[in-house]
Amino acid sequence: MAQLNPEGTLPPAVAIEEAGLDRARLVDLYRWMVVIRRADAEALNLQRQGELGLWGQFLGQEAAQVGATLALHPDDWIFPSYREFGMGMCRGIDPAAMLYLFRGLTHGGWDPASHHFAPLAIPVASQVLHAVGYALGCKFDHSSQVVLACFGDGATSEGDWHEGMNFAGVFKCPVVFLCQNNHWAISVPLEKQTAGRIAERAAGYGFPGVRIDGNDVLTVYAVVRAAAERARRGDGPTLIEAVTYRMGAHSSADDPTRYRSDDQLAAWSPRDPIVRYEAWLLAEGHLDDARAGAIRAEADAVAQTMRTKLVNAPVPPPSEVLFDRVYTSPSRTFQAERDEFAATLEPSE
Amino acid sequence: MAQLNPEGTLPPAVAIEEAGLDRARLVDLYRWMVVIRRADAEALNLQRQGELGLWGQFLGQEAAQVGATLALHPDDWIFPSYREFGMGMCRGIDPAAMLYLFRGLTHGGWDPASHHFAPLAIPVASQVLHAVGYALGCKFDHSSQVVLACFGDGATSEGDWHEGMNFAGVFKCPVVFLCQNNHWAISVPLEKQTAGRIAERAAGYGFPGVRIDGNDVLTVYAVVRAAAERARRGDGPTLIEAVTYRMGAHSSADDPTRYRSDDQLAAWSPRDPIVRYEAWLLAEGHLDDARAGAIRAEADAVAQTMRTKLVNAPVPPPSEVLFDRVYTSPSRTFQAERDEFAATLEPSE
Amino acid sequence: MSTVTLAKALNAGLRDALAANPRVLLFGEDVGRLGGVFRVTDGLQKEFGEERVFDTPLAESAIIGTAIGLALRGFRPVPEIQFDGFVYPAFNQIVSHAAKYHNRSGMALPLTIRIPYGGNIGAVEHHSESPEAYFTHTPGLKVVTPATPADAYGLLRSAIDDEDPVIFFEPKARYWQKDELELPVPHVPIGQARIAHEGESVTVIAYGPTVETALQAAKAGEAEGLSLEVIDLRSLVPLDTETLLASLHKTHRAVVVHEAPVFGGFGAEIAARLSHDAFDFLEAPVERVAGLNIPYPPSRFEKLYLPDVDRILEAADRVVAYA
Amino acid sequence: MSTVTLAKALNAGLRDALAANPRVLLFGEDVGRLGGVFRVTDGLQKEFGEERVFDTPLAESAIIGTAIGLALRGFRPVPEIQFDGFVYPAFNQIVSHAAKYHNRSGMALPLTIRIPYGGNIGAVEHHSESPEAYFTHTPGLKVVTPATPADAYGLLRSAIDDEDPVIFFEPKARYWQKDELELPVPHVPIGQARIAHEGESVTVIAYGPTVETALQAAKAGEAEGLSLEVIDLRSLVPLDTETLLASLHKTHRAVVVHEAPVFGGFGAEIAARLSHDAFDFLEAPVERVAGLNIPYPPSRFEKLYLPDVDRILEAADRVVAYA
Ligand SMILES: Cc1ncc(C[n+]2csc(CCOP(=O)(O)OP(=O)(O)O)c2C)c(N)n1
Ligand SMILES: Cc1ncc(C[n+]2csc(CCOP(=O)(O)OP(=O)(O)O)c2C)c(N)n1
Ligand SMILES: [Mg+2]
Ligand SMILES: [Mg+2]
Repeated sequence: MAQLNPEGTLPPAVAIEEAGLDRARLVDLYRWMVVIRRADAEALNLQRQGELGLWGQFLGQEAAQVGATLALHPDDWIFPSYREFGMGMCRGIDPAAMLYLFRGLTHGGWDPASHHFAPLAIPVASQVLHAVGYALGCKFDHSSQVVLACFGDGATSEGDWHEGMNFAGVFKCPVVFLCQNNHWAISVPLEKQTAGRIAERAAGYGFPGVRIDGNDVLTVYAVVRAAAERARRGDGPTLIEAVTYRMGAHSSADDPTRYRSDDQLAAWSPRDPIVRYEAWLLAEGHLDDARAGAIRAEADAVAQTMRTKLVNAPVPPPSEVLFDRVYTSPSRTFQAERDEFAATLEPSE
Repeated sequence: MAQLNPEGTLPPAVAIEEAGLDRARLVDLYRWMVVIRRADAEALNLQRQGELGLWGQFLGQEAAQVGATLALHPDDWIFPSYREFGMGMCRGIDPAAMLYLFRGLTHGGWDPASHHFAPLAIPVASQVLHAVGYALGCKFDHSSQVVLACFGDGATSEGDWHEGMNFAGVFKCPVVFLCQNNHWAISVPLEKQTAGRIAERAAGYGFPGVRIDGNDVLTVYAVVRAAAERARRGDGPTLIEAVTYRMGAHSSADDPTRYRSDDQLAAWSPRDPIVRYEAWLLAEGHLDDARAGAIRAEADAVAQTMRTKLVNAPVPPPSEVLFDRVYTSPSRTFQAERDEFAATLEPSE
Repeated sequence: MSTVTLAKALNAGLRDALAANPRVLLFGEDVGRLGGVFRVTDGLQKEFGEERVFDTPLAESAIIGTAIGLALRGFRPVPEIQFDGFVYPAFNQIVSHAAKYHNRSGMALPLTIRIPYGGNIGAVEHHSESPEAYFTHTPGLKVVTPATPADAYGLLRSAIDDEDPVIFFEPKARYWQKDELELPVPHVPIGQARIAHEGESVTVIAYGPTVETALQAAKAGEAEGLSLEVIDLRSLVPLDTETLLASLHKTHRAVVVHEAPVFGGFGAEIAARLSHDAFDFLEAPVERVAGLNIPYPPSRFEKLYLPDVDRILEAADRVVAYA
Repeated sequence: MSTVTLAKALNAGLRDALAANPRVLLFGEDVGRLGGVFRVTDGLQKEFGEERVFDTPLAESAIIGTAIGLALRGFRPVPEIQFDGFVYPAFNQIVSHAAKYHNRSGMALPLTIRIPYGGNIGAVEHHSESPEAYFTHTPGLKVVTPATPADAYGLLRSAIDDEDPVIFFEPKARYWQKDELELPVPHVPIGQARIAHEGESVTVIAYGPTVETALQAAKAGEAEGLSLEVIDLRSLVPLDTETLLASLHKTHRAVVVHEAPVFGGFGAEIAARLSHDAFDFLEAPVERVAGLNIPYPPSRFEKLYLPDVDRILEAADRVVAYA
């Protein structure tokens, strides 16, 4: 990572070389960015049409999410915040099933163990500790798996974030900390979140920190891969601050016009991760218009399938949803309460 | 603080010059160290004799406590942990009254507002946030008061510590963070507490951090004073890591022979803050044997007065202790509960 | 007289408190520029400036911990916790310090912690919790919750004026509920329950969001010839046992309603207390209508979890029919 | 058969659990080299190595949060919280995650959180708390507490074997209480109360540290011709209501005893439940003998705060005399 230039990017040739990227992989990075952006847009539509209770766009953060996920081995674990929908898709999770949560059908939606992708974590920064604990377990198991812990810039203010960083340093856990610094925590801008620099905090925990251009998918890929390999070698954690920008609202419940200017948004537009990367791929001849068109069509299809599945999603039986995943080994008393509840539903269930 | 040599000390001449110390003040630093060490020893005896339920020695940390306290203005606030008994003495709090807490007579023992000295805080690191909040209040009031936040090395692992550092940075609070890094958190040595260096963490919060010899009272005095003046000027917080050593047990309930070697203790003995400073004062002619003897006699007298007052301390009326400081404006219901309780005591109270 | 929502009444209460006392401070996540995710603090930063109403970094323990420090400095902080489910990171500061600081130090700790709480808003996990029982069991705190715009204003002013730490739970599902109201509302003391609807047969005890549900049940009950007396607690600590017992002397039957899980909920204290104090004149066991003993469910199922008119009426029927 | 203290029984339980399953891990502040501030983990690091029994940095939220991660990885973590009053920084991880992770993910979360709790040890502030009601009100957790060396061993083994998160409260004032015992103790299931002393007139319900106090009261009562049946709950969640009701069918009178403040304490749930379920055969109001509604007092005054034999007997007398 020594080759990072002051803007936090790697020259593409270096990134490709360091990360051993071939053309198929280069196109894959592009493909996933296009697909998840399309799904994101569709989810926002679904929310506006009343099919979802809430939606949290990740528009503008596709490079960070795709680059980081593809840089890992498939059995490395990811502990996401609530915004890593795109990462979940890259992990092969059915996007409709992921949306069930935002439709109010479930708190989960997939089996974390099959996808090595933990449940979305809503209490900010709380997942960092789970990631560190899981990574410590990988170490105890002498496993080659590593863990990616995801969080935003706002999360770095929480006590749990700090405690997780410190534990990871002390126990030299195989974990990569990925901060998607999108400059906002709802309405609070980065400069009111901290007077320091996020990446620089790593030194205080005894491991390296690096600030990178989070809108440059090649850099994200190469740097996360290097950090993951470092962790895999037993050399401990790395903190990566991927600088990006939240191009949308915090969530569908938010109104950013109350707190941010169009200017800032406009300033970030030219740094759109897909536009930038597409231009480069085309220029380098890794992509042509036909392939790009096919990818867009694929993205449309994915979005369409997601929509259809979502709007037709059956409502699971209430007793199951409410009672069947509270305890792994429920007591007699609890079962009795379940039965009592089920009895009150009899006609409808 | 640029003149700190690699061991974290200031040449005495520089310290004296920078801090504007005159001879009276130089002797005062010595006097307080002798007095609080003597009181500490007496408290340990009192504990062993069953007069206190618990005692937490601060043997070896006198330079940090005296140097820091005397460097402040008397109306600057100090937010101590449970180990800053010596600081409380320097603030003129009756040491016997402070011991009432360890005798089980009270949770407090003094009026924090008259001494600008907050109650001892037992939940580790929790007081850091109170200090930051108080400092923010000083800033809002355009006051010239600043705040000293005290904590140990172990405390730096807690979430509250981090949140306090970050708030202080963001709001540029007039606060000085003083870590007495005594190398131990009960049985856990520093290297198991963090893989980083405490002072280096300050950078990540946007303010300076400095690691100093916490057993050199002149350095502590000069550096805390400089940091306090910086805060007073409106330039924000400073983190000072005063490197020292816990020469005693964690508390009277602890048995350090289970986890630490005599060697380490022996290695620290020559760095005793009082012995070092006394030698220098004598050599420089700031102190002579007569004055030193008088100071020791004064310390004995203080300890004796403390003992006498403590062992004769009256037990305050239970209803008062239990009920009269729960609510500032108690409800009827609460008063009724108090009266009911008092009635059950009638014969004894 | 004008029509005011509960949210607007809170906003007015905050504005008037800020205007009345220069030591009152509002802060928390997104309360400044944005005006709060529910707009309860809308316009207040503009009006009172960034030193009176301000955004903090994202850290609940620090929000409460620094509020304690500010209170010691003589301010009257009114920190906001953005949602019920996010108060837990601040639990240590509330339980070990806010509740005990006066006890330990003798210093007053005027502090009002605002927490929007409760379900029924179709939200994702952690946004529909009713954590009041954690705080009512913590001596040193006062705990209040309004059910109407008038009480929202009045209780909030009383809380901010109080010299002790007050947990102020706002029933977020009722933020948009309206009332004809003249502001400022006269004094609403802490510790006094309100008879929200007079009745003869059963005392229904509710607070916060369930008061409206209980009133709907009372209305529905009237049609069936069932006369419910609805008591709005307003204050959980201190608890106005007198008003409850006076009502029970008349009805001899009680139903307690809240959203939190029934097991160990605040209803347990009320039921235990009434069963004890009214042992001689209770004609049926005290019934509790509350959340199920499970984590708050996904929103499509929340109606099945929460107390509703039917469950209240069924419980009322049970206590009336009891023999 | 040998004489074993409660602390020693816990130590044996941990040792046998570590030996029985290589996935069991012990960690927390000072549990390794030192063997815990109460020596409950004494010798275990030496025996099982630093990867099975280890010291952590000083951070309770991280202790529980990383335990959750380890449990997801297939370990069976047994983290220790050093004292009752220091569990609060971990409250968010326990309430928002340990209690809900299975619900959200379908993954099992075997996790035993050991917490020495309660007063009567002459300690300074924050070292004598009884926070059980905060956890019993949190669906998704199981909550147990032993009162004897045999149960200390047996319940601990059951907790560690359980697939769900269990809060394991250890009555620290009873650590040095002894019993004649053969280890290992056979299976003690979670969810089953124990009749600690049979009696006829009043059912005294206790758990953890107050069981011994209740037994002393029963003994003292015998001298006065008062026959107390003492029930040791052992498990607060799930609660063994059957055993309680069976006893009430015999005695018709109940007294609940615990150290936590009475207001909103776990006794409220028991009293509410029994007053409801036993409405027809209760002959006196259920009495609660518990801590006062104040912060835990300075230690010289703790005896006045805590339930004692006299207060239990007075309550028993009251319910017997009730007419
Ligand atoms: C503990 C906690 N406090 C508050 C919230 C409410 N909240 C949800 S997201 C958010 C901002 C998070 O900002 P950041 O960490 O930068 O992530 P981003 O949303 O930008 O991806 C807040 C305050 C929460 N979910 N959890
Ligand atoms: C939140 C919390 N957890 C645990 C404890 C128990 N405890 C008391 S002191 C201590 C070690 C503190 O070490 P450090 O911060 O280095 O301060 P020192 O005792 O060395 O002065 C521990 C673990 C506590 N008081 N508070
Ligand atoms: Mg952000
Ligand atoms: Mg230390």
